[in-house]
Amino acid sequence: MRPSVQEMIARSNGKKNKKIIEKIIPIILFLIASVSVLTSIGIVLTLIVETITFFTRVPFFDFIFGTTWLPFSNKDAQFGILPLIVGTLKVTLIATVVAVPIGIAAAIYLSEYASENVRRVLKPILEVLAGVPTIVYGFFALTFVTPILQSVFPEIKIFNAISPGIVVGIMIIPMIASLSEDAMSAVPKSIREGALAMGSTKFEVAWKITVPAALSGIIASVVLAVSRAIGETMIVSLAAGSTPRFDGDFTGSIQTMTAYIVQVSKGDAGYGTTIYYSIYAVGFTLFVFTMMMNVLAGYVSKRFREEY
Amino acid sequence: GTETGETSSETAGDEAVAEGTVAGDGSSTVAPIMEGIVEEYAGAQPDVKVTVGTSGTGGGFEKFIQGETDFSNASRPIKEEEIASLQEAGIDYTEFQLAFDGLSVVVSQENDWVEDLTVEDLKKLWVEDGTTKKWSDINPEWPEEEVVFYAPGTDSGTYDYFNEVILEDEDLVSSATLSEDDNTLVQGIQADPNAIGFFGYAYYVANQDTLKVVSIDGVEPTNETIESGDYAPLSRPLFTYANNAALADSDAAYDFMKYTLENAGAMAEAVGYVALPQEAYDKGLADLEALK
Amino acid sequence: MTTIMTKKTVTETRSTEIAKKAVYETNQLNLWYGNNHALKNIDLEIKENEVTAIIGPSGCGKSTYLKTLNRMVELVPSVKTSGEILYRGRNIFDQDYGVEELRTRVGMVFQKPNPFPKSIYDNIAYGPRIHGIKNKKILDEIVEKSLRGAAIWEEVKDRLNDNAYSISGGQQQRICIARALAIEPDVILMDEPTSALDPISTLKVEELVQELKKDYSIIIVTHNMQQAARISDKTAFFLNGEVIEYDHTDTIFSNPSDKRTEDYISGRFG
Amino acid sequence: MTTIMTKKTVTETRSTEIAKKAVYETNQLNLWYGNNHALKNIDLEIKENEVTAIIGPSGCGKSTYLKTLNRMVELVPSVKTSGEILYRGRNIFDQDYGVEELRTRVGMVFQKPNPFPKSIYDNIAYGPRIHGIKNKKILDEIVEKSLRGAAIWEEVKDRLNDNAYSISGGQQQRICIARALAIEPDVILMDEPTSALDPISTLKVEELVQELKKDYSIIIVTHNMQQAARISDKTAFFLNGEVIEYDHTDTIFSNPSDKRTEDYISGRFG
Amino acid sequence: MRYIEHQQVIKRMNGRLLVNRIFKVIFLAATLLALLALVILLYRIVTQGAGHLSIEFLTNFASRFPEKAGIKAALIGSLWLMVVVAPTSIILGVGSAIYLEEYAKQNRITSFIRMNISNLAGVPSVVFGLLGLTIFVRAMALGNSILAAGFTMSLLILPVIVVASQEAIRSVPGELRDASYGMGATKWQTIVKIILPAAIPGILTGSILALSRAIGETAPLIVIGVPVIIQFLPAGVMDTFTALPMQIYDWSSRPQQEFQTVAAAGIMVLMAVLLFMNSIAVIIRNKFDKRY
Ligand SMILES: Nc1ncnc2c1ncn2[C@@H]1O[C@H](COP(=O)(O)OP(=O)(O)OP(=O)(O)O)[C@@H](O)[C@H]1O
Ligand SMILES: Nc1ncnc2c1ncn2[C@@H]1O[C@H](COP(=O)(O)OP(=O)(O)OP(=O)(O)O)[C@@H](O)[C@H]1O
Ligand SMILES: [Mg+2]
Ligand SMILES: [Mg+2]
Ligand SMILES: O=P([O-])([O-])[O-]
Repeated sequence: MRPSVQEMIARSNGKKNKKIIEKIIPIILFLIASVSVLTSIGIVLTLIVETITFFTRVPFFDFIFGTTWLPFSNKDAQFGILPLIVGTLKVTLIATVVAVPIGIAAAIYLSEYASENVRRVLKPILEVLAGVPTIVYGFFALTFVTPILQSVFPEIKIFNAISPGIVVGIMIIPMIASLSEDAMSAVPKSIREGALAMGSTKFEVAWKITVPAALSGIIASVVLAVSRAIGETMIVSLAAGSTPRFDGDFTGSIQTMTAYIVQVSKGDAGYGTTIYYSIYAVGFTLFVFTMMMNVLAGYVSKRFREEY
Repeated sequence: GTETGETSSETAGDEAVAEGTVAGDGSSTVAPIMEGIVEEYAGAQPDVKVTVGTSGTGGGFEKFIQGETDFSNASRPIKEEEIASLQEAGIDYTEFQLAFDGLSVVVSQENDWVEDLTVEDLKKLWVEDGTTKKWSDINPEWPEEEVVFYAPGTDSGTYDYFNEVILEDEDLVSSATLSEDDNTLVQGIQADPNAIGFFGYAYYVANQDTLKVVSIDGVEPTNETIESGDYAPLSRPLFTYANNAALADSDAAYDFMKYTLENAGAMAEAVGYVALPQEAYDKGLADLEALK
Repeated sequence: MTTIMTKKTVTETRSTEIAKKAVYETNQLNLWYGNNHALKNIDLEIKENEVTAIIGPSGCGKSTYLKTLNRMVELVPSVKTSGEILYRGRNIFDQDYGVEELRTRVGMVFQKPNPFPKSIYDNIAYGPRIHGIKNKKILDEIVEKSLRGAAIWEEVKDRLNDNAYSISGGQQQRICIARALAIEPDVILMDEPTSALDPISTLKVEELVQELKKDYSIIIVTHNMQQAARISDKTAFFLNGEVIEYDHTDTIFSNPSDKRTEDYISGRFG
Repeated sequence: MTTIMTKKTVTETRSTEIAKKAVYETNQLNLWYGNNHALKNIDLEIKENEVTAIIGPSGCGKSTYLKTLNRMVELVPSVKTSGEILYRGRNIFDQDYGVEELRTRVGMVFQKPNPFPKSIYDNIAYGPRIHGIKNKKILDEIVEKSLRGAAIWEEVKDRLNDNAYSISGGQQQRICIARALAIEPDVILMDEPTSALDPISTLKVEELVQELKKDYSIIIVTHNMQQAARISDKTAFFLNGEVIEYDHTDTIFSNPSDKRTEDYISGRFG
Repeated sequence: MRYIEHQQVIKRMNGRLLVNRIFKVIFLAATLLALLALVILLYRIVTQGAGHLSIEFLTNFASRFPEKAGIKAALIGSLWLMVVVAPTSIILGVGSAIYLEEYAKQNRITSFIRMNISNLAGVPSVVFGLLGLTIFVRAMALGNSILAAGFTMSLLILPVIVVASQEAIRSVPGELRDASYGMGATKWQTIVKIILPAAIPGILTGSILALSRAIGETAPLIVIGVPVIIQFLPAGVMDTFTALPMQIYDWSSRPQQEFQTVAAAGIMVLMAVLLFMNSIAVIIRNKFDKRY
């Protein structure tokens, strides 16, 4: 007869390494979890160190208030970032105008009107849109959307803010739709039923009950999507052109912060030149912009969370 | 792209010499030639791994100075500062000429007024002077439309060259779309009758169906006019600069460079540049031989 | 198991009741959730200005029946029905009977208080507003009247702009009742309205129901037999989707005619 | 509300029981979830090879006490305890008492069947394996023995490689009992093990418990008084975190000494 | 006194129902519009690229001749990239998730890490490129190697994997955990033997979706300086390489119109790879959905 299980257990538990593993594993996992913190620190340090070098060459105020971005000039290079910010905002504005109504409308349809089956099919398909690589969108903007726009509005140039704006908008629709739908689905069914039982139409329920109740989530989704639009790179690099301009024209070539970084990276970012450091200063500005949007999104969804 | 670019691989290739890696970077103007050579060379010497970046002439030299590359392509001669840096880094190098490039000034085919511009016209158009340029400023008969400018990235060799001979170190008009991406330029100019731009001759050749080339002081860029020097001042030689130590130490680097010089002329023609006279390649091969 | 049911109408004996009109007449109602036959041949007549209680063990179909009366049950996609429910003489399953219209006539109060995540005022004004009443003064009047009607005016009159979720569960439930009153319905359906409440709030709601029956017909589902006995005029006992017995509440509780009713009421199962 | 409790030990009257040793002695145990004082001055002595039932209304601390016996309660971060629990004479709160060791000696069965999403075989072999038993033959033996011990061997012996979720809830619960048996524990703690089961499965588990007490000491939490009466030797009645009464089950159910016990048992509250 | 006129209500009802119907159509149209965009995009790319798709396209290296241009180096390069990214990002991501879900105490450091991860998810990819360029390419001197690009991409998708894994771990029922602890299992045994196996479908699904993001990202590769003129396959993670999106970007920015077709064909290959990965994710999700 074999020894009892408890005896066997006692024998094998005599070995000590179980205890050591239990002590070491949390430390290892903590170190692994710290990688994300290191990454953030790495990003911030990388950007800050090179940006500081940049500011030893270009005065800080010239950078943030300058309205001319002319980095490649031989005689009189100018690094006023406002034109790049304006370019970024143009694309973001158009993307927002395209994506917010469509995204929210789709979210309302999915959460309020569509049957469970329809939603289960449509939502993942919509999310495929979010998984399409941006290079593909860029190619699409340049070779399809722009020519169509030009055939309708001849004054639109081959590089412009509108076409990439629209396509960036298409790209962020799923983000708004999906996150807003989540927020709206989180509104308890019982509240919806309460409204329906009073004789509300579905639209009244959606518009007067669900949307207001989910507003913080919807706004947060929009803010996150806008943040994505600000940081979007390939679509604008391919289709928006590379002319930093401080004006309100959407039909001609512009340049965004991201596209500038790509432009310099593709070309001659002679290590140690002011131009080289300028991409970090621009990157840092971009980082600050998107970080502000992310913090804002977090704040909105916390601060304005509806209780129910 | 023309079909004539299939070069022979008689010489260097047959011996199946080397294995190893060869790294180059630099001018995107030279890139089409290099791309062709690398492609053919890979057929001849599959064990040699050649990578060629396209960081632009200046960017290429930067890496060359850091010792990161074995050769560096350039669409202008090396600058004094770059020579100094190389000396400081203890890097000996040799300059090889690869081909001629005609810098082509092009407009859209929808542009039915410009045929010819003088060097002065070009300067007037391209220099930043605070005004908004209209076609009618050059010739009152031309439309009173704003000129739309396209130019290669300002830090490219192509730009440097244009800068030197046309702008004479004045600033390029600030409304220009600058792009390292040649397709950006081609597409932009194609689509807009008021556009004007310049870039390497090869890119014009590749897109001659959709673009219209402007003659300069009455001379249109062609193989003949470029080689003969009649297309002035907008034609220039293209170079590659090789690290002497790399050529001496690495069979692969030596073999690749030899192959390059043997095939550069044919490849240049194939991709739309103009070959140098054969003597120039022979001289290069002799210089190379001496370094072995 | 096929019991042929004869139409359950309470034998009217007391003279005062003979005059009362029926608000709902349910004839041979059957309802399926997919294949689950949840209501079987229901026949019930519900009189106006009475409190009708529906009792029965869990899963017997009480909520389902209640939700059929205002067609809320149709929100479940798999639902199929047969038979008819006449509301004020008209079949609510008629093609051209608008559910929205039906539901403005028939208010509903749910098991768990479900105020809208809005201010107390906006909760009450919601119904009138969707029916097109915009005048602020009239709305104010309606809000006050409804809150008074739900016996909660005194408690909330100073905090009408507070979020409805900032008050206690019992208060929330009365807000929901007030919300239903605001559109001046004809019938009020209540599905275990006190099951989520503490005893004191329960008492308040029970009193309120007694009060409301002057003006409204009330149908209330409850799992609490004492409650049914306390507040209702008639009681229907459901079991396995069938109506086992339907009679005056006194009769049901003192002298049930079906053995199963008796067993249930005396706590022998459920 | 501070009732000073005197240690609850059952007055041993029957001669057979005097020999039985205590497995657990709980002395002045207090437990807090944050500020919620969930167990108050508990004193209990639990004897070996007996079934001890713990009854009481919801929230009285039954589960908490049970989970304290194998220190599972410490998985809730806010928990603080005072007092001592001697298991086989040694205080389980001692610094150097390893929880893993304790839990190896004390098996636990939960309210909802919670087999691992693995094969039936792997479920049973889990315990032996984590404690270092790798020999396939020995594992096979343990699996068979445990399944037989849990009276489910015949039902599953041909499907040992099926996922444990492919069998019925009642079978799953017995798999969980078998899983606990596999490490041959000394004590088995059961927290309402039949509350999620149908009557027939419940019966099987109850029979099993009766069977198991030959070899194990069993402490079972139940909300079902009939069950406590049917299967336990001793019963402890908890109320508001206190032990109100602890005695032989017969005594508790026939002749409780505390009014509150009587009220609870006769269904007057809870 | 009645405030609500029933007749009035009935009269208004038709209008309200009409509004409801109109908006339903609008909302549906918006949803379909978004889907239509996807359909057009795919249709457009397929019609453009299908003609160029062939076995040779998959087995040829890039070429200066559009008709010979193939995607071999980029396809294999992308796979190599995954060889680095998949283990790196999954180990880091799942490890972080386990730490946060199972070990972390509710304190400042933990909430800082959480906040940090959600913020990292919002950092533009081009900024990750700058990080990779500075830290991996330059400071750690990894050059444009697969390793440098792989590390960069791993950090880029790390937040996605962490969040997906956290959710997967969180969705493992607490009862299983209790059961394991109740048997005397240690924490790590419980994690390895119970929690991870139960969470693996969710973790895999999230990881695959994250990896497909890494396969499609272009901007960080450009910033790092991944070359495209490459005629060989990498032999190890220290070799330089090119990747699908990089190659597509290069083709789409070439001046010759024919290369647009090649770019579209390249996109089809990229999309096929993504579709393949996504379907695996879906299969895993469906297969393991709701087992307890
Ligand atoms: N949405 C639904 N989908 C499918 N079946 C349902 C649904 N709602 C209820 N059922 C089924 O219909 C039957 C009756 O349910 P109903 O909710 O009407 O019971 P009830 O008497 O209200 O019970 P309780 O007292 O628990 O509220 C039950 O068998 C239930 O499972
Ligand atoms: N994880 C926890 N965190 C905080 N408080 C808890 C936790 N678990 C239980 N409690 C509280 O401790 C008290 C006792 O709970 P316990 O679960 O032990 O009761 P119980 O007698 O088992 O009840 P039931 O019959 O409902 O299972 C209750 O007040 C409960 O709210
Ligand atoms: Mg119900
Ligand atoms: Mg419990
Ligand atoms: O790439 P460049 O030849 O213009 O330097």
